[in-house]
Amino acid sequence: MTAVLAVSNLSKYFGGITAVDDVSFEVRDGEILGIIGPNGSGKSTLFNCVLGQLTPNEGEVRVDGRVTTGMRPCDINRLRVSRTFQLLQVFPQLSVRDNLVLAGQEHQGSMYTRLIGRADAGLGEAAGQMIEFFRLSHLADEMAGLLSYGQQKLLDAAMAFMAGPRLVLLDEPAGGVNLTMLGHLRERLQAYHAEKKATFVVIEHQMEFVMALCTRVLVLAEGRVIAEGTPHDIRRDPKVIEAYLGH
Amino acid sequence: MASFIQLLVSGLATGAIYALIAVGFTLLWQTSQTINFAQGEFVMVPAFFILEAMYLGAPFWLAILIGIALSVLLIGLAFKLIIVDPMLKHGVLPLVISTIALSLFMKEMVKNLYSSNAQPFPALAPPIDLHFFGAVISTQSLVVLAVAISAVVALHLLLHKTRLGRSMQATAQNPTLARILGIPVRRMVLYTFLINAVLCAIASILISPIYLAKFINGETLGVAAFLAAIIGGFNQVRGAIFGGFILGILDNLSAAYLSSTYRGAFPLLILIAVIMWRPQGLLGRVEERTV
Amino acid sequence: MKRLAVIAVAVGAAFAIVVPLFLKPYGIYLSSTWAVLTIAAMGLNLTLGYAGQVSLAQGAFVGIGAYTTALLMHAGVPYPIAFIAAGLVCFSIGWVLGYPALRVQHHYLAFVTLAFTTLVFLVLRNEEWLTGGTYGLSGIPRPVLFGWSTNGPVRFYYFSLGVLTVLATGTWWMLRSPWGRAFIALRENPIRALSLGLDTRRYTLMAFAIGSSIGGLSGAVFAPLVQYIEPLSFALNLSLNLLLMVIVGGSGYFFGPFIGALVAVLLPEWLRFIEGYYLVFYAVMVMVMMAFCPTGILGLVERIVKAVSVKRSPPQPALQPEGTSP
Amino acid sequence: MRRVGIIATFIAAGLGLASPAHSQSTVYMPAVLEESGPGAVSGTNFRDGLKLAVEEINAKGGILGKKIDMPVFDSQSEAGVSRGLIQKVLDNKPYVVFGPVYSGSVLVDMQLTQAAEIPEIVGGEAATITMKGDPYVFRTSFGQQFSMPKIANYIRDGLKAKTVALIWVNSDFGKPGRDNFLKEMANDNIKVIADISTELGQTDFSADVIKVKAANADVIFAYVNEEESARFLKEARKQGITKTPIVGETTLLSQKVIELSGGASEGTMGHVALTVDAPVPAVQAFAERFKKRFNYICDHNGIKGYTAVYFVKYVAEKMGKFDSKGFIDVAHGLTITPKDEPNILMEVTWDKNGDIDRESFLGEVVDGKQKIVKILPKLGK
Repeated sequence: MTAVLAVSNLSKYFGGITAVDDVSFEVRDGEILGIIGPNGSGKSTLFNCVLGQLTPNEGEVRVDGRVTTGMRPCDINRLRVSRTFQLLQVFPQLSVRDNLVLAGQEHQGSMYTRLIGRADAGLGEAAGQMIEFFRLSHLADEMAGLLSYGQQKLLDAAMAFMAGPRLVLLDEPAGGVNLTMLGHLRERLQAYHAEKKATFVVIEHQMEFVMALCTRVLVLAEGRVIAEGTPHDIRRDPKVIEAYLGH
Repeated sequence: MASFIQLLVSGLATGAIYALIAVGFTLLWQTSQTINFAQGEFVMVPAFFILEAMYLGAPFWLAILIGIALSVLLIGLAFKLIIVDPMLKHGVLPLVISTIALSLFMKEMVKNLYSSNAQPFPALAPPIDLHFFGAVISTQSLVVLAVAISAVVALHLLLHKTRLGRSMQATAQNPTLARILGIPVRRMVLYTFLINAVLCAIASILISPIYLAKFINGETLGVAAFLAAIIGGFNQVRGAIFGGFILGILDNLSAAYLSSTYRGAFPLLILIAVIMWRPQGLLGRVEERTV
Repeated sequence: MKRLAVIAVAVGAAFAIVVPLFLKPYGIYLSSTWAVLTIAAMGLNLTLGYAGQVSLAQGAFVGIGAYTTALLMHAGVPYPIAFIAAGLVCFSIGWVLGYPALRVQHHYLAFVTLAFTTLVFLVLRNEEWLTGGTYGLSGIPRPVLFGWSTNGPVRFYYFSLGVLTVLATGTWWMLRSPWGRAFIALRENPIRALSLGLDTRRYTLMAFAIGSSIGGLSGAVFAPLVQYIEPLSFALNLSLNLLLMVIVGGSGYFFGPFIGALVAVLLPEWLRFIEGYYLVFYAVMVMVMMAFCPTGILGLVERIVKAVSVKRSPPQPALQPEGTSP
Repeated sequence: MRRVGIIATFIAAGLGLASPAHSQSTVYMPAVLEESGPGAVSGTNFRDGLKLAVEEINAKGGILGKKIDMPVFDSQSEAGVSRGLIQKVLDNKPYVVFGPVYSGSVLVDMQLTQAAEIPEIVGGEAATITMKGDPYVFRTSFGQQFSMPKIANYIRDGLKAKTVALIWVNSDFGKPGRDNFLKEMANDNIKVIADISTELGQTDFSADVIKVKAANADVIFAYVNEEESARFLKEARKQGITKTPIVGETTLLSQKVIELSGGASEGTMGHVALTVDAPVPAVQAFAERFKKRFNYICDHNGIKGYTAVYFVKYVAEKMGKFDSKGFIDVAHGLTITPKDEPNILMEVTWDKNGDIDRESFLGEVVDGKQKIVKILPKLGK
């Protein structure tokens, strides 16, 4: 069977700097792949190249065997591939519910049927369930901007799941989230993964989080893959330790 | 050929004025994101300060000093403290509206307090016409060119060669960092407003003998300043100067050789072209955007 | 909050309907002017307030709409068709003008549209064979709709009010549909919107095209209102005024333009008793307004209502620390 | 709720204004003029002319024992606004309406005053105004279809020119003038070898002067507003146009241009319909009064406004009552001589279209003063 996501020989330069250097990896159906690495090791750039926010200078990205390099983010998203961003990216002036509906609506019918169709594009229920699932019910009609950081992080993740994706790329979902919230988030992600058989790729610094969540880990340093394996092996891989401590 | 040179020369003289106005305009934008729709009126008004001073019996030189002082006070300090400061935190648009209202305010004030009629204005230099290569240029235009260029050069030196200037630039490029470096950001911003006021006053003194002093004059000048600033580069002093010259010359050439009814159109087309293909302006730096 | 809004709108609507009964022809003419400008500002509010695309071209579109209508009517085309044509012409031109917005934003976009406005003015003034140049176009008839003549101040006021109502309803429908959400997303965070499958390109162009076509339609009412059009009426000044209406009324609030237009039309009128200095006072009041309610009058109203309701009801859960969330 | 409150105040205010109380002891003769915007210069001149006349008349007890009530409304040089304001003043049943000066605005407002059967005394000079068969519109100066022939004759007979270079301002004042001028030139088969359009408020005339020079015509005809005239003349002299006669109509020879152009207007000549320098004692006395009252020298618009009021006064007194409909019957074909009404300043006749006929002048600027070289008789004679 083909990999859900296949990245081959991907490179991205900014002027002189090489942010991503000839990276190749595959993501198998249903796994949770963690990508770790010190700051500036090119993790986020890698995501941006995979999802079309940036166009790679070299290499190729395939989703279900279909080449997506050069496609616009919105078209890639329509292949049921969604993501979150490292920095918070919710829509503060929309209510929690609207944020979720928005996240799903573009997958309902065409632009014009949406214009004449129902206000919630028929997603009211799905949004409600998602709100339930992430336990945001009491905030459903608050402006997202009024939520606490951790709550917004939850919403951010929830939005990524709204369109029922089969591949989700999460960029530091745990970043800046306090411990209560962290456990909560991890447990929700696992629950979703179990329930929907979705495939995750997670960038994370918070080691505990990665080790607890991921089935396989990829280590990036200076834009290159320096190690790959189960959380268990990665932990005692000298290259990895060097990469972290060396900096 | 002679006529071509003539066009270039007059174009340069006009362009120098535009440059002066545009420079102040870009300064305000860089340090405080102020898009000043009253910039044209800022140039129109000082002439009337001076006329009033002379009317009250001050000699020309003194009147000029008074005019500059009043400009610094009113269209520099007062503008910054009363209009810009309360709005800064509210983003660009409300401030834009305020400056639009301000321009109406200034026009109407001048019209009501002084006169709706155009006023003659004493020249700095006796208008002697000098001939060369068949082209004529009056000493006035030369003075304009000289003063404008030296003012801009002085500003350039201030910004790049002095400590004060460098801290102003730092403020312009990254206020947060500047603050960390212990630069008194607010005062730096204030300085740019004062400098702008002085530049406007100078421009006013330079052009009024040729353009005459009239309450409505600011409208054309203001737009010209926008065009010059954008074409040259919104975030570069020398860009604005460059833009000013281009604009002045272009206006003359298009009026002479292309179409007089559409003379106003060509600078606009250039503007659009520049924005579409080189948004940072012909000499401008790229403003780095974060994804 | 919501109930209050509904009441306010209802009262406002009732007011708009009965107002001509108390006014002399001049007052009614002003009210019609208000309706026309509200339509135009409503279009701009869509482009600027919701989709966040700064445009200084709305006045130009009012002009294009007005000229299209006038020319077609002079050519003997029935008004309804001319009206629709005005909308379509502006829609397509607006669509094209949207392309720069895909490349540049904020003040750059503002200046592109500013340039466009001035170019339109030059064309209207210079192409005499078509637009009548500086002579303008006079003798534009008040339309007759299904045997009902809109001639006479009151009739025409109700006609423009009707157009306003229809267009407002349409706009409202669009804004409550997924499109409205998409426009706001566009304004707040295009990158994230893109990653959620929003075709930001398409929505940006749409925001421009629809906003412009609404501007054109207001022009289609403006022409028979004044019954004479000249290029100067559609120069940069109008665009700046419309921008002022949107911001003063409350950009991004559905009823912002209604209030903004009210201020822009009635305030100067109301100040005329000051004679010579009335525009000065007007300018000052606008500056004060911007300093004290930069989010516009409706923004202020909302703040006040919120403040009151918060005093009454206990603090929102959202404001509590997250730890306490179940 | 608050929103509605605001609306209420505004509407109320609008209402309050729609009906200013005017008593039995006054006659309501409002003016709608360009007090702000590009037309402000003409507008204010016209307004001050009106004011001076009204003050004089009211000081002497008004018209038929009634004081004149003449509020002035600012059209902001906008046709749409002026239409509204005309509507506003018509709501209060005026006897006559003064203004506006912008021809574009006049063309809109005429329709309303005609419908309301109220005479409108306008400052506009575009030929089209009196060609619409509107009996309620009256001019205060020559329409361009009368002034242009005069300038044309002068160019043909006085200057014996075969070719002319035309420079005009692309506004509702300059464009119709230019069109009429071209018509006349065609009739007299004089070639117009340069036809140069300039902008209102244009500051840099070097390109235009270069074109004029290149054309190298026998005569240069400049039809632009006062300060543009001054800028053009300065540039023209600078680029060495000294031999070719520069001809103008009214604006070019005005005192304002002479003052602004600082000597550059020396030697310019042309037709002057109304001028404070007319060799007529009454006119000069008026100019004195005007300067004393407003301390600036008024242009032809000032005279237009001033005489307009006395025109209305004369008609009213001739009828012995205030009757707007009756006004037009008396006024059409009416001739007023200084003997009948000294402050009409010069003998003047209104024809059936509301067009005006007066003596006018050929002038020339000699050592910084406008010198009248020839008096052109009324066309009627």
